[in-house]
Amino acid sequence: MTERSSAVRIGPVVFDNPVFLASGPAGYGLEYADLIDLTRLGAVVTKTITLQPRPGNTGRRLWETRGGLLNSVGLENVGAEIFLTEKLPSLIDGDVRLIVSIAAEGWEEFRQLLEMVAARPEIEAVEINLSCPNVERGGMEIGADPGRIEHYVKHAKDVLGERAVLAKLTPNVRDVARLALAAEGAGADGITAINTVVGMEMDAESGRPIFEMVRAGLSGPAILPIALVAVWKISRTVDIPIVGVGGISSIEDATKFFRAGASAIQIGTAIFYDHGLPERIIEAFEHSGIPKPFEKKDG
Amino acid sequence: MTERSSAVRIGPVVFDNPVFLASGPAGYGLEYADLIDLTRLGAVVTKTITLQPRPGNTGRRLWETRGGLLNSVGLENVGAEIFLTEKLPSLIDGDVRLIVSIAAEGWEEFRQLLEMVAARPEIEAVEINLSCPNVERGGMEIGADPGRIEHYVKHAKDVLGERAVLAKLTPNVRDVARLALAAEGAGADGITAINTVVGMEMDAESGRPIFEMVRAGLSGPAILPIALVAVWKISRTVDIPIVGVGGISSIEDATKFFRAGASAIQIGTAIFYDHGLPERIIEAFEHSGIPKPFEKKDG
Amino acid sequence: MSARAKGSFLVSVLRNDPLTPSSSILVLDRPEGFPDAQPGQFISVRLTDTLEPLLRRPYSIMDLTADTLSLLVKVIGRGSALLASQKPGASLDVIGPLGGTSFPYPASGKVVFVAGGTGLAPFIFAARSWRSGDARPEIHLLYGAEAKDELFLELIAGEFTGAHLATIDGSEGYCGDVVRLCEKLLAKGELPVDHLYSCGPRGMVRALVRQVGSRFAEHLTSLEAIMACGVGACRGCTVPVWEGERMVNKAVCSDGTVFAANAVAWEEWKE
Amino acid sequence: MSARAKGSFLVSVLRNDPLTPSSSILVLDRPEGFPDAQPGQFISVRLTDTLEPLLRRPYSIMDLTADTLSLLVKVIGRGSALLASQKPGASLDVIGPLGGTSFPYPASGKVVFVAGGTGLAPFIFAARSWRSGDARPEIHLLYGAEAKDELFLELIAGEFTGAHLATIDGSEGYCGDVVRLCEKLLAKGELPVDHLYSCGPRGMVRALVRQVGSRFAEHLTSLEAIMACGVGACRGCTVPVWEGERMVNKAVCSDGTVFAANAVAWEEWKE
Ligand SMILES: Cc1cc2nc3c(=O)[nH]c(=O)nc-3n(C[C@H](O)[C@H](O)[C@H](O)COP(=O)(O)OP(=O)(O)OC[C@H]3O[C@@H](n4cnc5c(N)ncnc54)[C@H](O)[C@@H]3O)c2cc1C
Ligand SMILES: Cc1cc2nc3c(=O)[nH]c(=O)nc-3n(C[C@H](O)[C@H](O)[C@H](O)COP(=O)(O)OP(=O)(O)OC[C@H]3O[C@@H](n4cnc5c(N)ncnc54)[C@H](O)[C@@H]3O)c2cc1C
Ligand SMILES: Cc1cc2nc3c(=O)[nH]c(=O)nc-3n(C[C@H](O)[C@H](O)[C@H](O)COP(=O)(O)O)c2cc1C
Ligand SMILES: Cc1cc2nc3c(=O)[nH]c(=O)nc-3n(C[C@H](O)[C@H](O)[C@H](O)COP(=O)(O)O)c2cc1C
Ligand code: FES
Ligand code: FES
Repeated sequence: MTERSSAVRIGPVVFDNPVFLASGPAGYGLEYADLIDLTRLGAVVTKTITLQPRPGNTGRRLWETRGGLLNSVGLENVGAEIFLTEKLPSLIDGDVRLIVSIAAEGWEEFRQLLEMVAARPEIEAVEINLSCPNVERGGMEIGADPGRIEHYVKHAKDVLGERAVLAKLTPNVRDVARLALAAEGAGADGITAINTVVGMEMDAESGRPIFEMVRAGLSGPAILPIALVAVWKISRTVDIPIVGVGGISSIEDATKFFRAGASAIQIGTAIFYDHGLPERIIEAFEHSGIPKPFEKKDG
Repeated sequence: MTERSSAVRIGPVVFDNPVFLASGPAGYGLEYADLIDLTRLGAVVTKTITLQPRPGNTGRRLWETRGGLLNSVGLENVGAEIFLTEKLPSLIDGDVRLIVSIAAEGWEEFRQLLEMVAARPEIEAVEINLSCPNVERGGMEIGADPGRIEHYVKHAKDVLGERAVLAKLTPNVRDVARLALAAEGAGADGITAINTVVGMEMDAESGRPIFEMVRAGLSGPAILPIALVAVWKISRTVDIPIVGVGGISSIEDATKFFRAGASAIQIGTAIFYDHGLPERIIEAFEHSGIPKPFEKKDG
Repeated sequence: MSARAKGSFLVSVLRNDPLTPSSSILVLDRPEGFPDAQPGQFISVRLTDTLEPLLRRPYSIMDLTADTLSLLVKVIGRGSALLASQKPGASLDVIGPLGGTSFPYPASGKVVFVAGGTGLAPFIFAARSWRSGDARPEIHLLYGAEAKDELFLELIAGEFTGAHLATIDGSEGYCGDVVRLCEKLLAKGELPVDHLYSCGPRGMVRALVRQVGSRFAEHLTSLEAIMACGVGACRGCTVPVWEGERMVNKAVCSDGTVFAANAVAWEEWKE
Repeated sequence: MSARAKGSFLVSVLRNDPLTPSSSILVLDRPEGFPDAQPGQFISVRLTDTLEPLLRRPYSIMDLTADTLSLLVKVIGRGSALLASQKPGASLDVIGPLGGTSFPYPASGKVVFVAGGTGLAPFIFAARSWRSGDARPEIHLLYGAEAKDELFLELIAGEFTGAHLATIDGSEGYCGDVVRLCEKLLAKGELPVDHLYSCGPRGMVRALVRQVGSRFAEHLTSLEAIMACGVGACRGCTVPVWEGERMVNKAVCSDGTVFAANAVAWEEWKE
């Protein structure tokens, strides 16, 4: 494959363009197939898959805030087996470039999940979700610990060989760049930043938290400045490509992430109100080229 | 003084009502005297004072984001001496209830500043700003370290005796409740949460960061869910009163903070667009009482 | 009923007719290529490009003719207020038709509709589209609201075989809630009992299930939930539903909006 | 000029007169109790209660009569677009008059105004209010923009002793920038040299200081900066200014808007 001008390489894998759908909002991609030409995208990052199917959280799952969206979906997903047998083939047959997002509650589960993924050569890239704030276990307490990140990423690289491995990080820590460094050290091919920011909402009238688990994950335009500073800091700390995500709602927003040091971007919440955005960004970049980063070393 | 129904006690000090102006946006309060009846407020928290005058940061200092405001003022202030001789008397003479916000770059400076404050019996309450993200030193690296928080708070209580001491915390950490616990253990009379969230903006066109120091502090409606979860977590960890701050823009928003466990609130960014808000909230609560917290122990 | 292709459309507002002080009917120009739809399906409308509010808002299709697409809009917050203030000539960004299930034509030819508030919308659509077919079902509408001025009386005139109204304050029709009215009519034997279709506040539907559900051979209900994607992707609009012994989370937007009311795990559905 | 009491007002829009394709004059009903103001002072306008955009926007007072308060509004982004779209009858939440300094009546009775773009607004106010006094100063306006259709020609007619125009593209008046025009007129001895008052883009004012500043006995300039509070509290709108050897940060909103142009630390003022 010759690299096009807007192509982006993440480890061993080259994507035609640097505009991806973020994990979660677009499900397995297929649900949006009537509205988005998935084959035009650099990649679709799937909803995070776990070894077993997960029903997700009970109670209310969505709430709008000023400029943002709180969600408490809680990693509802069909589980690895159904994903691999039912969803994956349609995506691959439909010529959709995929990054499969995975997460696990513990080491043994992670190991098994990786084996299943590794057995499918058509999966060329994996994003390890080390950062979901909406689950009791397997989210933050792994993702906030550089030692465990290293452990998980190293094992993933060992098992997945020449597939690309991205580590998706949480912003809910003092220093996200330290986490990125741990992932890079363990052999990650790229860093995805950021997952949602921990927040909550109260129902003023009833006086109760909106969500059963109380806290939820904040996404959307409100968090853009938080995502941008994460990308900036990480890009000044590691040398592997960074995939920027958080609040991107316009071509201009996308540009900011490349300026801050991202090599690719993901769109999440914005597709809910503007599903045409990813394709518009791709066109804009095809036209004017991918925005150059601000001189990386002077930050 | 008999406590009114909407009065709130923080350590040794009783405020007539639980609605304060946050440190910073309203300066020394005096600048807003034509627009806000400062005597109606529970208290005005002053702009953070340092031992020496500080010129603040160079370059652009403000930038609007979706639902939020980034600032990089950098603790510009007139310094302790001018504050105590020029600002404090007019405030006290004008019957404004005050909480003096203080910060220091290091221990020696902190010690001296406290002595100066302690020498003024008319100062009844102090808020230690342990959390400004906009200064090179004296902000986050003290405020993110429970050990140093304990050290600073304990010393402040020792020197200030029966004055109220509040510790103002940063949300830019994994676990803000741990910081609150350290402050409580050291004798703090209350916790103020939160200061601004670290963020940044890029100028998409020029490709440069908007702010000279790159990162800046995010405030306003965008951060409300982040502030609310901080208050919730802290209120389930400590027993001292919590002063909630972050994005409050309506009576309903204020109510949410009391529901989440705050005993008082502060309004910052909202006064820029709605300086009448603090007085409206006070009136609403006088009318309907202070909103009760969600059953505190079940969180 | 299988889902049909959905699309993204810019539609023009043709008319905005006030119905009650807090609601109106928005008649939109049905755009080229907008697929046919079924009662219980909906569209999702973007209300502003200021991103305030951020999300689209779901609205039931109240009528769909060769030329028009109509919505019944009640103002309850900032998004609906924006929608209700659209003027003729304005253009709206909508996706639709959404919803993987809908109210089927009643097999027995007789059906009872129970509607609360704006839950009337899909039933107007059903009445109008089924009436234009060959067979004309016998439709008994039971329709309730708080008070008379919240009943969309203009809308129901002439559409149904029989219409029974209920208001909590007694200002029109039966004084009490629509579930009780249903019980009363059932007791008098005035309703057919094969198909019950309902749409309205959660409390109303739950009460229907408990109090009269067993009297009908079938009870289908169109549910509402806060939505983000509207297409089954985000898993934000789920409702717990029994599949035999197992409780599973179904997406209102794509597995619904129409569910077997008895299968909904009402006790587990907290919001 | 000392600051006068400021206040918070709801003002009605009386007229919105388009001036150029991207700008208009907003004539507001001067509310009861709105204090008198001076050229260089401004008001700060809340544009929406959706909080998008969040902050008020500062606008120079372009005219203040017993009954009206006028603004010159150029659309450059979402806030100004909202303001420029206000219709007669609309009501705006403003605070003002703001600004601790203003352009004083020229001691010598003669003054040169150099304006770029909407920087014209305070000079319209100055010309109109000084003209209504007893003494009538001799005012020479030098006024520049990119092109003819960005010059607010209607506004300047008859207000000044002499008006000299400059456009970058040469479509009206002198072809080039207004600073060069000023140099030329000075060289020909056609301008009085005691007071230079300027208002416009930062680059224009800085070039004035460098290229012609020394020719005038005094150069005062009204500055702009992004603002939040507008009252000197938040320290967001500062500009570095020399006080003797010391550089201090002054707030444009309360220490200005009018500063001695030579005292501004132009090299240090990055934005
Ligand atoms: C399938 C479906 C069909 C509907 N059909 C109609 C109809 O025909 N006529 C009609 O008037 N209304 C209908 N609604 C309800 C309508 O979508 C809500 O009234 C509207 O979204 C409220 O938006 P708001 O901004 O005015 O309220 P807000 O101020 O945002 O919130 C008020 C309440 O509205 C609800 N709400 C908010 N956001 C959403 C969302 N994204 N999706 C769903 N509910 C939300 C919440 O319960 C919230 O507490 C339907 C809803 C669904 C799910
Ligand atoms: C003292 C003063 C007097 C002014 N007088 C006039 C006038 O008479 N007529 C006129 O047309 N314009 C005037 N302006 C400029 C006017 O305030 C800006 O054009 C307006 O704020 C832009 O808002 P926006 O939302 O359209 O732009 P945005 O889309 O928000 O931003 C575009 C640019 O506008 C500037 N800007 C944004 N927010 C602010 C803010 N809060 N304060 C200041 N600048 C900001 C920034 O440079 C930004 O890059 C004045 C500004 C100041 C400070
Ligand atoms: C409804 C929803 C579900 C999400 N699910 C996942 C998920 O399964 N795995 C994951 O890594 N991130 C998930 N995210 C986070 C997004 O991938 C993204 O990191 C975050 O929303 C910030 O980007 P945005 O502001 O563009 O949405 C989810 C976000 C939303 C809003
Ligand atoms: C312009 C500005 C200046 C601020 N200065 C200070 C300060 O000096 N000391 C401090 O403790 N917090 C400062 N803050 C933070 C506020 O007190 C408050 O914690 C934060 O803005 C969140 O509240 P809000 O969203 O209501 O503004 C400042 C905030 C702003 C916007
Ligand atoms: S709204 Fe996204 S799954 Fe229903
Ligand atoms: S805008 Fe706040 S000090 Fe000038």
